[in-house]
Amino acid sequence: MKLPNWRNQALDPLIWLTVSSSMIIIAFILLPLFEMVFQSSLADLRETIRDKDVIQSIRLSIYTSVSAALISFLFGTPFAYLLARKEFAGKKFIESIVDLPIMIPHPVIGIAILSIAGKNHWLGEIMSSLGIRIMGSVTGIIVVLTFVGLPFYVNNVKTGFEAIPVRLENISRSLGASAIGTFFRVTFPLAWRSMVVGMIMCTARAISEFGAIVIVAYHPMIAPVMIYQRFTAYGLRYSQPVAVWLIIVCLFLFLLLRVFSIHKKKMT
Amino acid sequence: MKLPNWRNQALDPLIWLTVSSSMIIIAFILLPLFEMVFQSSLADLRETIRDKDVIQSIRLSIYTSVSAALISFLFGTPFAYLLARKEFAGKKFIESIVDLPIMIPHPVIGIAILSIAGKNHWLGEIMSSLGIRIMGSVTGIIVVLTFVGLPFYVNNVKTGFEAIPVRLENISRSLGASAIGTFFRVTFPLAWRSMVVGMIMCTARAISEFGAIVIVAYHPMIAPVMIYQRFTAYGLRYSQPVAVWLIIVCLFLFLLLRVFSIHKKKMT
Amino acid sequence: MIRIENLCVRLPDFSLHKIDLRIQAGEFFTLLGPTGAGKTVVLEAVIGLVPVSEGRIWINSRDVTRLPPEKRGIGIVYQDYALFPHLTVYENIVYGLRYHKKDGKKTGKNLDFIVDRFSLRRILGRSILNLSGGEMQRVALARALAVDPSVLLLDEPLSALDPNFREEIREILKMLHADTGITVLMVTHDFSEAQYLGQRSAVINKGRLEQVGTVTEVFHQPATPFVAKFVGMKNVFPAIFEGRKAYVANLRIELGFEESERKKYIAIRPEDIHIRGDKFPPGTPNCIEATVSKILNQGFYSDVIIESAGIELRAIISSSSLFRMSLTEKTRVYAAFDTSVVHAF
Amino acid sequence: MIRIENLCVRLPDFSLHKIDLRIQAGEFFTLLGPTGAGKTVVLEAVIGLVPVSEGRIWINSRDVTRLPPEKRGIGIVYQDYALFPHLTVYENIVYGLRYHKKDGKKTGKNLDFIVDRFSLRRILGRSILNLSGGEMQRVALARALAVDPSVLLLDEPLSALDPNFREEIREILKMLHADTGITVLMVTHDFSEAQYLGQRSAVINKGRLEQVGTVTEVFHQPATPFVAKFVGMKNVFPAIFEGRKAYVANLRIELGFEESERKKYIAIRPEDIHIRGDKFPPGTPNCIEATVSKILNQGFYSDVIIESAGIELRAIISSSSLFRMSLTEKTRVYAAFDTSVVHAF
Repeated sequence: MKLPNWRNQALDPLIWLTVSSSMIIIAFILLPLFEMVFQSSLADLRETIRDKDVIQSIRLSIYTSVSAALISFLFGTPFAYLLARKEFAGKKFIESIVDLPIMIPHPVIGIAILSIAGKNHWLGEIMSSLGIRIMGSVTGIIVVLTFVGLPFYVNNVKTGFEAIPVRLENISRSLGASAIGTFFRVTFPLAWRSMVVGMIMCTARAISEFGAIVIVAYHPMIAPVMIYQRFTAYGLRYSQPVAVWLIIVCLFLFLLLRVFSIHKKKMT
Repeated sequence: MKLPNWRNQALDPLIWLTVSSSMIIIAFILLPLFEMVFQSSLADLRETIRDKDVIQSIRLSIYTSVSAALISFLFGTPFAYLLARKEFAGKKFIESIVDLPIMIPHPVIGIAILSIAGKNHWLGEIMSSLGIRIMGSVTGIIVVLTFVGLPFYVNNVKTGFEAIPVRLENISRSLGASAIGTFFRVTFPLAWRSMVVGMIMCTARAISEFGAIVIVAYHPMIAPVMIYQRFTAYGLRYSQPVAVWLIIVCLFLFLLLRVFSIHKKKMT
Repeated sequence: MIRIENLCVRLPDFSLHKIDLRIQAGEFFTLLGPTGAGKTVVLEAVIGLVPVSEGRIWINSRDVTRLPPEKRGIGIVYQDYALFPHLTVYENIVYGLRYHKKDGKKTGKNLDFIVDRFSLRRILGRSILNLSGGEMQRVALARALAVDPSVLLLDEPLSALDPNFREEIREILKMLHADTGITVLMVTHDFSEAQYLGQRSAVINKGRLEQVGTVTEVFHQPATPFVAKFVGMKNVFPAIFEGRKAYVANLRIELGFEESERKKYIAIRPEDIHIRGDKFPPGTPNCIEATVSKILNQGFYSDVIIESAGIELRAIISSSSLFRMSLTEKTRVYAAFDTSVVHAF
Repeated sequence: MIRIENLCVRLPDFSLHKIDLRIQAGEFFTLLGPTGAGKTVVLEAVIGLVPVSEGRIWINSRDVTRLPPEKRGIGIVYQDYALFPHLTVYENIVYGLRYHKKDGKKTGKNLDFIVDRFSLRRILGRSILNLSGGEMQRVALARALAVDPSVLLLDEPLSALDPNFREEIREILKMLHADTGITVLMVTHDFSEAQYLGQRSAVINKGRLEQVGTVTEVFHQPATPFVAKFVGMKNVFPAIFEGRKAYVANLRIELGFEESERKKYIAIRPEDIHIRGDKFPPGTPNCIEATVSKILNQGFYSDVIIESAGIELRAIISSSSLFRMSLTEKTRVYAAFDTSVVHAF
């Protein structure tokens, strides 16, 4: 990190205040992560990744998170388009509702979802008659992860749609394309990057969820639950290697996100 | 919700697609929350709030979250100012680091923080010699909540600072104010709303954390841990009233946030 | 042909009131007005992008009021080009062709002609991100014309361009209209564009039409004080008419002929007011003695504001005359204007 | 007094090269240049907001090169007013007073005078959010002057204003300078502002000074082709000089007097080229036969581009003359310009 190009010597006291706070923050974020990674020996890491349970849990984490992202894509895209393009009464309220899942404590989310999944609720009854189980099932995990990940997708894609001038869509209509044709030939090609970014953010949020999942589905075990279980059962040292592997998956997502975000900025 | 003012009849198929997806999403978010709230009888709620343990846990949740917000304010403000005002090599990288805590699975955060808090680590040793304990302590909870909440504060305040024209600061300097004087007479009065919004967002994120806390400090019990404990020990019906009370606290924060965000927009 | 009949549009913060326009086939019609007057709303109503609350719109005798934009056969070119950034120049131009088949064949047979006409052949493969403003506007025009629209709408097509490109595109528009005879409705806030390009013109203000007529009529015989000011008649005064005279407060103005007493205003173009240091020959009509109250240097010419009998008149003189007469503020001068330049309305 | 000595500034994407300027005490100096020429960087170096890599800056014989902005005693007014949005008009104006005490007393004793001077008394208590552009710029001026700065820097103070307010603020600036005799350095891209306000002027382009001199010198005797074009001498040609003649390709131009053969260019203002349909009287110097190649209507006047012996000349004629001569493209015309209007450099 090169020091910023300070424009004036007279800023001295401010320099030290800002630079030292910045250093502290960066150390505060990086130090625990580095320590955790380096306290796990390579042998531990190798052994852990051969453990079928661990592989199984990481795979399940990825599968359920990506499913949540795909569901968000399917339902969230038209919703984001509506929010980006149309003005209507109550829009601010709707936008607030979308942000709700971000604000709700994670175990509360789990409990809320169980509240409609039980057999004493009409929705739970319908689902159980259809053979859909929420509690302790992969379906349940996906439902929870969609709940926590959806806002990230919708907000991001909404911004993406807003960045596309309506005039491009108008021109396309005037040239003979229908509303749907315009969406696929103009809007989608210009917005797909923001959709990818939204899906990555949704996946990343979903993969990091634990509090809601541990209520709805302790089993089948996703990676965060597995880490928690190892921690409570065997202690810190046995949970670290699993945590490191999960972090590697997350960092990969993070990298992907940066790549797509930067490309996106170049386009516009 | 009034239906949007559709400009053209020919949009019909798109209308139904977008409106129905939107309805599904809104129902998906609101239904579980409503159900949870309405399944708890008023008697349950009244009894729960008289329970000393519950009050104690909610109080601790608020205390630790607000502490995390205050710490973020202290260290995050100069950092955000640096990011908003100065260009330097590696800035993009630093900005990525700030976003890291958002992406890391919650139990992993807990494990990472414990990794440096143990006695086999120099930092842990220093802390223990100073009588600071992380594991199972209020201090530990605040550290974890600061870790997860800080990015929200920094990103929001950075945007706030960026929205203030540098020219205002230049003018202030030319009129005789020092760099620090300028900060307190121009920058701060124009940015304090974004700081308040940042602190509310930080508090909200912190109050919803569970996965990292349950690793670092099961006791003393914050509200999300209490909900989890009631759920595992007594089942859904006994955890619901606590969850409802916690949600009320969160909704209050959420409302506060909206009020300040809207005012902020009016100002600029 | 475009016919707009009693068009009313109500948007949350703006309304159009009973706009009525008939644009003949092959005409180059300009719709003039200041920013926020409603020009673009009229265009968007014609294209079909704003909800029409009353009135009807015909394109070539077809009522299109309820048709979606893609069925109207209208080409549109915006000020900011609005090219598709993800497509090449060629892909932009042929974008609409697939929707326009006649007798099973695409209408793209004139594509070659258009590409050459706008000198685009060399840049067909380029990304639109690296084009100059002039090139972008040429591509936008080519794209609109490739589908052979029945009418062409231009939304301030010259405003965003550098002066050099502005001349270029203005020439192209003029030539294009002369060659193809397409019906054009152009919206602009710049009267000189209308003078250069337009045949007939309408002036709109606050959502209402103020005047419709040939460009010359609008320029020389504005119908309202707003239009008078808009076309540069800086001197507009309420007046009382009496035979061949009009009174603006205490100032008596001689008219070329008897005006109806129902008229309410007079207007004079600033360039029609002549200023001299010495008296005009006896018998010169409308000769007044005045004091210079302000001189505003505008580069090649200066605005001179003179005051007489409590009335401020604005005249224009070239910077060299200004220098020769050594006019400054407070100088006493003589001003005169011919009876023929006084417009009563 | 402002002295800028060999100023070099290196920014990531722009550099200033050895800028050297002396602005006398009490002078109204204008720094002219197109967008991106480096005008604002010069100002920011004087205020102390960009790092100076070489050279020195003196304000009233004090070397301020290494002083922080707040120690320099410079007032600045920006194009976009840059008023503090959280303060009232009054609070904006008195913002700097607390830092300026002389003999234990605040320098605000001229505050009343300033408030009245800029007619701000009625709006002192208002929030700055509801002011018009002209009011905002008056407040910005009052704020800068309240602390009694030794010099006043103006960064395109008229650019963002509506034409009406522009005139108003221009008058205020002129009056202010006449009354207080403060040293002013104003940056602008509009030559007519320099003509109206400035005494001496410098022209900057791509981070280098092109010319320094009185406004009249810069206007009539530009030193480089860039300055010539910038001040409106649209006709600039490389020429070969031979005694009292200059050759631009095959065109022979007569000069008023013998020019040094080391000069390289001639330039003629478009308004100095006269155009007629019939021949000029015999003996008229620099009379050429030409063809009109383009006419550009600019409202009150038209640019006429004529071509003779492969050279394009640009002339300006009033729209009424254009009409009288019924000029169109391809018309054969006669053009002439006096020997005195040919500028050689």
